[in-house]
Amino acid sequence: MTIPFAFDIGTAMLLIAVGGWMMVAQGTMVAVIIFVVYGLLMAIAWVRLSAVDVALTEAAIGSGITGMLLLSAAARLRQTEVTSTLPSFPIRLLSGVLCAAITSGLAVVVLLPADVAPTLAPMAMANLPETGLGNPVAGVLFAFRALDTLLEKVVLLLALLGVWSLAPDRLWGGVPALDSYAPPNDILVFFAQVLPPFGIVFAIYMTWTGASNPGGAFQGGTVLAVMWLLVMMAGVVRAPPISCLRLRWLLVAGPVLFLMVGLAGFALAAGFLAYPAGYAKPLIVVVEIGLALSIGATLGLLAAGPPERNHQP
Amino acid sequence: MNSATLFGLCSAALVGLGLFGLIVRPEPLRKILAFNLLGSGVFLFFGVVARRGAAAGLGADPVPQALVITGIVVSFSATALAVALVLRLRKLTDEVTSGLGAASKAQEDGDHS
Amino acid sequence: MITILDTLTILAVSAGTLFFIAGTVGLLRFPDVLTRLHALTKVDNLGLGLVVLGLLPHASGLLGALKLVSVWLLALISGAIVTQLIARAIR
Amino acid sequence: MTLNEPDMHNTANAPAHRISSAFARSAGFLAFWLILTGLSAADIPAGILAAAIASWTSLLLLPPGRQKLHPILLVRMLMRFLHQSIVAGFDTAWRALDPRLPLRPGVKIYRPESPAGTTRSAFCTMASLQPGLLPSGFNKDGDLIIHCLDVSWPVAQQLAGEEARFLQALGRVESHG
Repeated sequence: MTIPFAFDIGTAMLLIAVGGWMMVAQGTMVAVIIFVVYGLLMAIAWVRLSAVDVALTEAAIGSGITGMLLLSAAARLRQTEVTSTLPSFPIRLLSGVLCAAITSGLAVVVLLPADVAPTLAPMAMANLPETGLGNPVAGVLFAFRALDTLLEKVVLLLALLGVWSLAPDRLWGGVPALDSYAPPNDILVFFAQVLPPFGIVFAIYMTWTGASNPGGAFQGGTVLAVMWLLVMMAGVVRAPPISCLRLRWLLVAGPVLFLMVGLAGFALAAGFLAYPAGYAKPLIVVVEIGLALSIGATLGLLAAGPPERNHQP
Repeated sequence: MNSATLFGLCSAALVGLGLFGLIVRPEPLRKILAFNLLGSGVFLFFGVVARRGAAAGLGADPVPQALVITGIVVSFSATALAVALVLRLRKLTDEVTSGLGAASKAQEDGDHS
Repeated sequence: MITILDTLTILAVSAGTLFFIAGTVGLLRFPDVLTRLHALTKVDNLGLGLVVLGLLPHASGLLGALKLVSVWLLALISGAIVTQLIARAIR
Repeated sequence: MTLNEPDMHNTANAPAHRISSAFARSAGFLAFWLILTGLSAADIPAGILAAAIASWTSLLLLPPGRQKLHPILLVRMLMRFLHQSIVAGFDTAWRALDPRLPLRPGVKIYRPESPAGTTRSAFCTMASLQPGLLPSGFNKDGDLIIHCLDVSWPVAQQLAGEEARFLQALGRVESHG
C-alpha cells in the first residue's frame, strides 16, 4: 500500500463519517457547519481524482457559497425551531434497508466495471487544438457541450426569478435584507474594505486563466459573488433593489452575449454555437468574461434571498 | 483496489446516507442538507467514471468533469430556491400561528388589486 | 540523494505539522470557545508558516515563492479578522 | 456608502495625493497579478485591466487618508509583528501541550488611542495575533475588550507600546482625547 493510497482511504472514510455525522447531528446549525467541512473534504477528493476544475468549483460553490446560504438560513430559523419527531421505528428500519440496498447496488456497479472504461477524452483532446484552448474541461464547457452551459445560465436566472417571486407583492422591486449585520466601525467593515480588491484580481485571474488552466467563469464568478456579498453584509455598499434596471442588464448580459455568439454561428460558422475557425479562443474568452460578471451577480442575489423591505431612494 | 474504486465505494455510501437523511429527517433544512449530500455522492460517482476514463494524456475524462461542474452550479440554484421557500413558509406559518396572518394577507391583497 | 534544501524542507514541514497537532490538541483541551480560538489561530498560523517555509526551496522561481508567501499572508489576515468576528459574536 | 475613514477632519484630499495613491495601489495589485500568473507577456494586458479595476474598487471602499507612512518604521514594525506572531504560536502550543494546562483565561479592558475606523480595526487585527491576546469587540464606552489566556500578563502596557509604534509607523501624531 502506497502513502497516497493510504491518504485516499483516510479521505474516503472521513467523507463517509462526516456525511453520516451531518445526518445525525443535533441542531441544524451544527449540521450546516459540518456541511462546510464536508465540502472542503470533497474538494480534496476531487483533487485526488485528477479533477482540479471540479475541486475548485466544489470548494467555491459547493462548500463556500452554499455554506453561507445555509448558515444564514439556519441562523434565521433558530429562534423558531420546532422539535419535529422522527418517523416510527419500522419506517426508519425500512428506509435504512432500502438505502443500504441502493448503496450495495451502486457498490456492485463500482466493483464490476466494464471491460473497457468508456471515455470521450481522446475525442476531446483531438478536437481541442481547433478551439485554441489549453484546458480540456473549458473546451467541453464552451465548445463541445456549449448548449448545456448556455441552458445552465438560463436555469440560474430562472432560479433567481423563483426566489424573487417568493417576496410578498408589496415588496416586489424591494431590497434583499442583507446589510443589517454590522455596526459601524466594526471589524467586518475593515474586512470588507481591505479584502475585495484582492478578491477581484483573483476572480479575474481565475476567469482569464480558465482557458488554459483549471479555473474559469464559474469559479471566478463565485469569487466575485462572495466579495459582493461581503461588502453588502458589512454595509459598505448598499444592496441594490431588484427593480434596478442596470442590475437586471448585468444579470442577463452573460447569457445574452453567449446566445448572440451562438446565433452568429449560423451566419459565420457551421451552426448554432459553432465558432468561426481561428476565432474560437477570443470569442470564448469574451463570453467567459461576460458570464463571470453575470454569474457573480446571479449567485450573489440567489444567496441574498428575496427582497424583504421597500427601496427608499 | 485503486483510488478510483475506493472513491466509487465512498460515493455509493454517500448516496445511501443522503437518501436515508432525506427520508428520515423531518426538518426542511435538514432535508436540503441531505439532498446536497445525495447530490455530492452522485457527482463523486461521475468523478470516478471520469477518472476511469483517463486517456489521451489526461488524468481524467473532461466530459463528466464538465457535467459535474454544471451539476454543482444547478444544485446550488436549487438549494437557494429551496431555502427561500423554507424561509417563506416559516414566515407564513409564524404569521398564521400568531394571529397576524389575516391582517397581513388582507394588506397584500389590497396592494395586489 | 538528500541535499541541504531537502533537509530544510523535511524539518520545516515536520515542525509545521507538529504545530498543527499542538493546535488541535489545544482545540480539544482548552475549556471554552474563546480560548479555543486562541489555539486555532495562533498555533495554526505558525504551523502554516513553517509548511510554507519548508516548501519555499521547491517553488518555481521568485514569483512561485511569493505565491506561497501570499497564501500564508492571506490565511493569516483572514484568520486574524474572522477570529475577532467569532469572538465578538459569542462573547 | 457609510465609510469612517479617512479622518473626519480631513474631507478634502488633494487630487495629487489621490492620484499618487491610486498609482501605488495599482502597482501593488499588478504585483499580485504577476505573483498569480507568473511573468508572461500574453497575460499582462489582462493584468493591467485587473489592477485598474481592483484599485478603483479599493479607492471606493477605502479612500486614502492623509497620513504619511514611514517606510523604515513600518518595516521594523512588521518584523516585530512577525517575531511576535511566532512567539504567540510557541506560547499557545506550549500551553496546549503542557499536562497541567497553564491557563488563567479572563477579560481585560483596553482604551485604544487610534481613531475609530480603519486605523483602529487594523490595530485590533494586529493585536489579535499578539501572544495570548484576542480582541473581542467593544463595550458601551468604546473600550476594547481583550480576552487573554493569562490575566496576570500586563496587557495594557504591552498593547500601549504596540499601538504607539503602530501609530508612529503610520505617521500619525498621538493625540490624547
